[in-house]
Amino acid sequence: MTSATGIGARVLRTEDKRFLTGTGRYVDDLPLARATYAYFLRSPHAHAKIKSIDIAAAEKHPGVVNIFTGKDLVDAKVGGLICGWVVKDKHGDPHKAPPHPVMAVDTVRYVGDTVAMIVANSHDEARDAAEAIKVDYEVLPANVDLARAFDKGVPQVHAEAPGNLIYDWEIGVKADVEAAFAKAAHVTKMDIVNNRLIPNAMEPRAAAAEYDKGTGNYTLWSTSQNPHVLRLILSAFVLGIPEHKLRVIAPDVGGGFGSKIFCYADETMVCWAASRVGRPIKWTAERSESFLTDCHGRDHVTHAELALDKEGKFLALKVETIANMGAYLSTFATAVPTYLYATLLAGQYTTPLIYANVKAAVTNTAPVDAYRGAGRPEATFVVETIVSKAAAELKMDPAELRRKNFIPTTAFPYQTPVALQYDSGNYPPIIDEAMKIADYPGFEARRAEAKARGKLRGIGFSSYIEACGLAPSQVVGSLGAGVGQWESAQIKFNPTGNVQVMTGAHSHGQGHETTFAQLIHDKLGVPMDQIEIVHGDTATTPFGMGTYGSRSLAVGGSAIMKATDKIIAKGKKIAAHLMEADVADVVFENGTFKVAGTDKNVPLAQAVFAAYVPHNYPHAELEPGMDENAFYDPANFVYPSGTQICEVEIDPDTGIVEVIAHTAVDDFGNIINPMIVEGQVHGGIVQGVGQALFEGAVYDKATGQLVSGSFMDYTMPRADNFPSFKLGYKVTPCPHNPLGVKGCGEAGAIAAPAAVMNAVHNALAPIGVKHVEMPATPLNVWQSIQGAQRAAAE
Amino acid sequence: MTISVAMTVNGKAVSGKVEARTLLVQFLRENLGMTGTHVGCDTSQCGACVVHVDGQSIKSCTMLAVQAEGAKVMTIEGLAPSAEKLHPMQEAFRDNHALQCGFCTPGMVMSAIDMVKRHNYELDEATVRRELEGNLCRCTGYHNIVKAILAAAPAMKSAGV
Amino acid sequence: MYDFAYHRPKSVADAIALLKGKEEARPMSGGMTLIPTLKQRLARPSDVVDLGDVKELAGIKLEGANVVIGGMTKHAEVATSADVKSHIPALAELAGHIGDPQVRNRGTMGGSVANNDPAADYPAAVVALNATVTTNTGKHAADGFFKGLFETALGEGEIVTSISFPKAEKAAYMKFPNPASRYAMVGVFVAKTASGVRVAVTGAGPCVFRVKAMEEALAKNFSSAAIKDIKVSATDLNSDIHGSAEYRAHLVGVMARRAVDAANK
Amino acid sequence: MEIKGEYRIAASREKVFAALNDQAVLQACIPGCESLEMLSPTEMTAKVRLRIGPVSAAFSGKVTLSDIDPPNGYKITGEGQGGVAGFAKGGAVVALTADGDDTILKYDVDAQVGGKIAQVGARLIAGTAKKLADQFFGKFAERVGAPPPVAAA
Repeated sequence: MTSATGIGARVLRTEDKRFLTGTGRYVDDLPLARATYAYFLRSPHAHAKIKSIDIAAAEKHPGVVNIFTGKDLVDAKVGGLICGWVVKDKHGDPHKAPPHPVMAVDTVRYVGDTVAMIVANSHDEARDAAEAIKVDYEVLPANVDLARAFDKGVPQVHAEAPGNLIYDWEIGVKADVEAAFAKAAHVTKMDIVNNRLIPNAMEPRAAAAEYDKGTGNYTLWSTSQNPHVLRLILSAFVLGIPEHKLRVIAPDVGGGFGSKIFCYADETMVCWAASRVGRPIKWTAERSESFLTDCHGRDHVTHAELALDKEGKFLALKVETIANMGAYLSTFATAVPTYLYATLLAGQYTTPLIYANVKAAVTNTAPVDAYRGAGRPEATFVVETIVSKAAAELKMDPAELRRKNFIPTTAFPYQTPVALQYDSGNYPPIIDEAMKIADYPGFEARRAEAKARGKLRGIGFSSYIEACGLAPSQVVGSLGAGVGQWESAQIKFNPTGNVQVMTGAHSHGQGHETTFAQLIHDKLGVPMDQIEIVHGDTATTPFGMGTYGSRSLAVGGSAIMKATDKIIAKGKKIAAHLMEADVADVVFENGTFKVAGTDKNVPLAQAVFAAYVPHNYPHAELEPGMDENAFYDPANFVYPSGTQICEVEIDPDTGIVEVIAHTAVDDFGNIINPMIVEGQVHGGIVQGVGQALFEGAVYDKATGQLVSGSFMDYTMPRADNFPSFKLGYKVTPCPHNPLGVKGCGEAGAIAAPAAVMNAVHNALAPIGVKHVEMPATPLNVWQSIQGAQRAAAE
Repeated sequence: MTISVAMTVNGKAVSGKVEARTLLVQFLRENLGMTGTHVGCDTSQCGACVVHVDGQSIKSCTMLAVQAEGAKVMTIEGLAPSAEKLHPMQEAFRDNHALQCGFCTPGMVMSAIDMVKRHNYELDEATVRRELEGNLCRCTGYHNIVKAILAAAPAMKSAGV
Repeated sequence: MYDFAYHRPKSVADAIALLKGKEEARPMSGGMTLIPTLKQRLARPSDVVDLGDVKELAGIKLEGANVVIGGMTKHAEVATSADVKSHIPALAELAGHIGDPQVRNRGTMGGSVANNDPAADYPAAVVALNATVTTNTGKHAADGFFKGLFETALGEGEIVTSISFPKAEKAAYMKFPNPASRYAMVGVFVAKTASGVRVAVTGAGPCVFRVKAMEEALAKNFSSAAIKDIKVSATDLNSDIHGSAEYRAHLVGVMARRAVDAANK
Repeated sequence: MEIKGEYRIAASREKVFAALNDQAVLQACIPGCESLEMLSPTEMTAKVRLRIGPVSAAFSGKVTLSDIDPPNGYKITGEGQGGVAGFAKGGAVVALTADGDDTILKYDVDAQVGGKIAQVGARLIAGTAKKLADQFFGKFAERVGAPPPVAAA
């Protein structure tokens, strides 16, 4: 059904009105009577022994209600935070799993590690009291430099992880790859750093909790992307509160980008302390705290080599990566540089042999975990920069080299050498469209024109593939995931015909309240204003896995479709009874049950009414009510793909890189709401360009201090850093989910860094610059130019 | 030091007792329960807290409540002329999908309105982008925010706001 | 932030009286530096003396060949003032690029000049235009007013009441903003006034400084070609994650040439 | 970060070295020093109040003298806790060489900061450290030698 509000329509968002009128409700907005306020005292040192903590003076401060330290948790037998994905190393042994206490007991391991929780009548009083806590630290040398994390003599972060090694993991057969390299006509080699990023969702993380003494029930409000999973972790592993006694609510959440997937120390403490304090507790991170304690993203050091034959066909790819885990293993940290990274190294290409070795390191820095794209941007960056580098070395057109190696459209489903089976795709028309939109043929003229103005112009490609819609439980389970990866939906009609749809997915900007309503409207014919999408509350929604990995529509939307099928099936039986027809003859069209070839019909609302007021009802075969649940576990990941083309101009005098144009053509399968999809792509591109040109967490290598610890030094992309973007679509429906959809949330961020950096390298190649690391800041670019000039002079 | 403050917020006279250190944004959120104005950073850069004080956009996280004594303050809650009707800037943000998570949105809208007025309802893309220097958004990539503001400028002019 | 006693005097004299004898009392003009510092608890003033109601500090007026700008004049007012735009357009342009629109609506010239942040824009204009800083106790010539990192010639109980800028024959300011904070990483103000050619650099060092070699060259030939071979030493320049001292030294040359070109337009 | 500097002091090495070990001289020269108490000839506790622009922080900590090699030089190390502001520590290797009747004092400072000041004040750390080093040695040179310094590199 195509309507102004159905599948494929640019429906304006239902959720917008509350956000535009200041009536959205985020965690910090909650009015909780008699609330107390928490403040966390955090370690100023990257690595230190705690010799003592003296809270006596602080306890006497005005307004102080309670002060807790790590010792209180030990006494209360509170468990540590967990990493939920067991990665087996190349010998088949599970990764090293050092303990991750909720609050530090005897050692702090990064600047920001939680040392004490102060609960007071006001935020200021809590903060005042925190200053009176005396912690006697014995400062230890810190392990900060990732590239040297395994070196002899480097400080050890955890006794449980000798040599700072969490795992040494591999995929592919090294000997086969080496043999292919031995026969190669050309080998392209590359050393790159995938810079460390700080997510900086605009809403800082926050938590509030309340304990009901009468029932023993806890309520935790959290800025979570997945409230059910948070509840599961807190109940089963950390706090031991029975799952049914803990309600987790993630109300309006101001962006996540992965950083709000994980179970954090502070929200854990707020929940735990609620029963001890006996009053509600509120905590909201200051931005400075977010910088220190939100899980960071990326942070790889990689050596890669690509072997090609004399025609330019890829023979093999070999990748060695050191991945930073930070000081502790966060919730999904181990999976990111392995199963979400190395399995994507085939990209869009037929590379027959791939070997990847990943060593994960612990360092005295904030934990690192999934951040928009999680592993896939890192893989795409390796593949797409080495392909462009190979093209430059072989003096081939970068688009041509890509085309030559694309997986042929006829080869799907396509089994890659790194475990994944791509279900569908059609890459050549995508790159063609992107080149058309970007006016690739006109580029050399633009380059010449820029040169006349003293500017260096460059163009860069990035043809990405991603595996998302996380996804088949059997597969992820076999790879070590500690949870299933299905999604749930419940469709509950009310007697008056309006409908509430409960989803296990969580919306924190993605517009589920609109997109999901479009599905219901399209399939069941219910008017949009009669549909409410309910999410984010464990008490009102069925157990679900939440939103990350571009999974909400492909998995959560599919669960909703499955539930609508059940609604229709039940409705058909009711309608058949009402129409005195055979169920087999009843069809459902445009919201109405009909008997083919007659004018008999029963609108869905009438069937619903009959289900709740079952005076004339097939009681023998049907229960009353119209309320259906579905769980959907997909057969495979979904594989969106696309090509981005970035065009930059560099001012060689200052090193400033300006993005002149950025084109993205994507295949997201079927599109439900193009407006929302475009918004996702825009945001993703900016985060990707941000990684390439602006953003980078900088820790002082000697002290482990985060010197890019505020917006004064961590460059957030701003409006004037960008042109408007040019987008295009090609559609290859996903063959295995009912909507034919793929995922769109991460694509922009996955593809953009390579497109930008390839453009930067393309621009700088004529003046002899071989390599610029991300972020290509003015300083970085200028220094690279200086280096090239020095090299040329020698 | 406790001080009494009185000001007009969204056309209504309000007053309260605050500490000298209370920020305007705290007064709005905590004393008045107007939580539409957000706090997204502690270095006065993100712009989630932008409100209008005497017709000018300011960062309410970088102004003391006592400094707004006697001032006319306008927040996101006071923009829409009625429960049904939105301000043209709010409309334009919705029409152009210029918001996703909604957290930066109140400050973005307040800055945008001020920008349109200061430029006498005439803006081009480069100006809009430059004028958004004090507002960070992590979701939209700014693309649709710029579109929305460009669309709102003539709409505000014809609506006379 | 820590609590403090708040005062809002109506006159400079009252403000001075409130500040007097209190070592930890701070005057506040726009508060664009002070309030963020207080929020981080990096200062604990006993008293904050808000100059917001001191009417005598506000306003822009013409006095002969000079534009006189009151200490409490907001950046936005300087940027949009018809007088400033017609007499010293470069100063209006500079003011229009300080911070962001919201900061420009609160931040003041006097506050910025008194604070003397090494990356502030105004000090470059004050020095390059050879302005005079007037305080409640007297006048300061531009040279010698900015003494070092956050240091000025202002004594205790001395408040910037106005700054008098001579009209410039030619002037331009070129800023290379820090990519994150947008403070000047290097800002060069070039001016040709009745008192000669001056080149003042902010952001690059601990305090605004003049580049005499460029001034001499430009005095002979006011063109960017005249200074293309003049290099500024990296010694003593600032260095941080956004720019090494060498990079800043290089940018001084680039921004100076661009400023001269802009001034000649 | 590393900061180097050089002063010519119109005094003999012996006199300069003695001054470098003189509690009263150190207290007078350490910027913002409110108290300096000797625990031993090489260990002192110090209270320092630093005001850098809008920032004002009180540090308490210790000053240690090591690698003492009269009259050639020594290493002076200070570390202090500044409460919410964080902490700072720095060491200066001081080398004295005779040049006629004068002494050339060369210093090589290595400074580190942590906590809030490192997190939000990164752009000012190097400049501040340099300023403090210059203030200390400048004042020292002025106090110990008669004429003010002629060269500060």
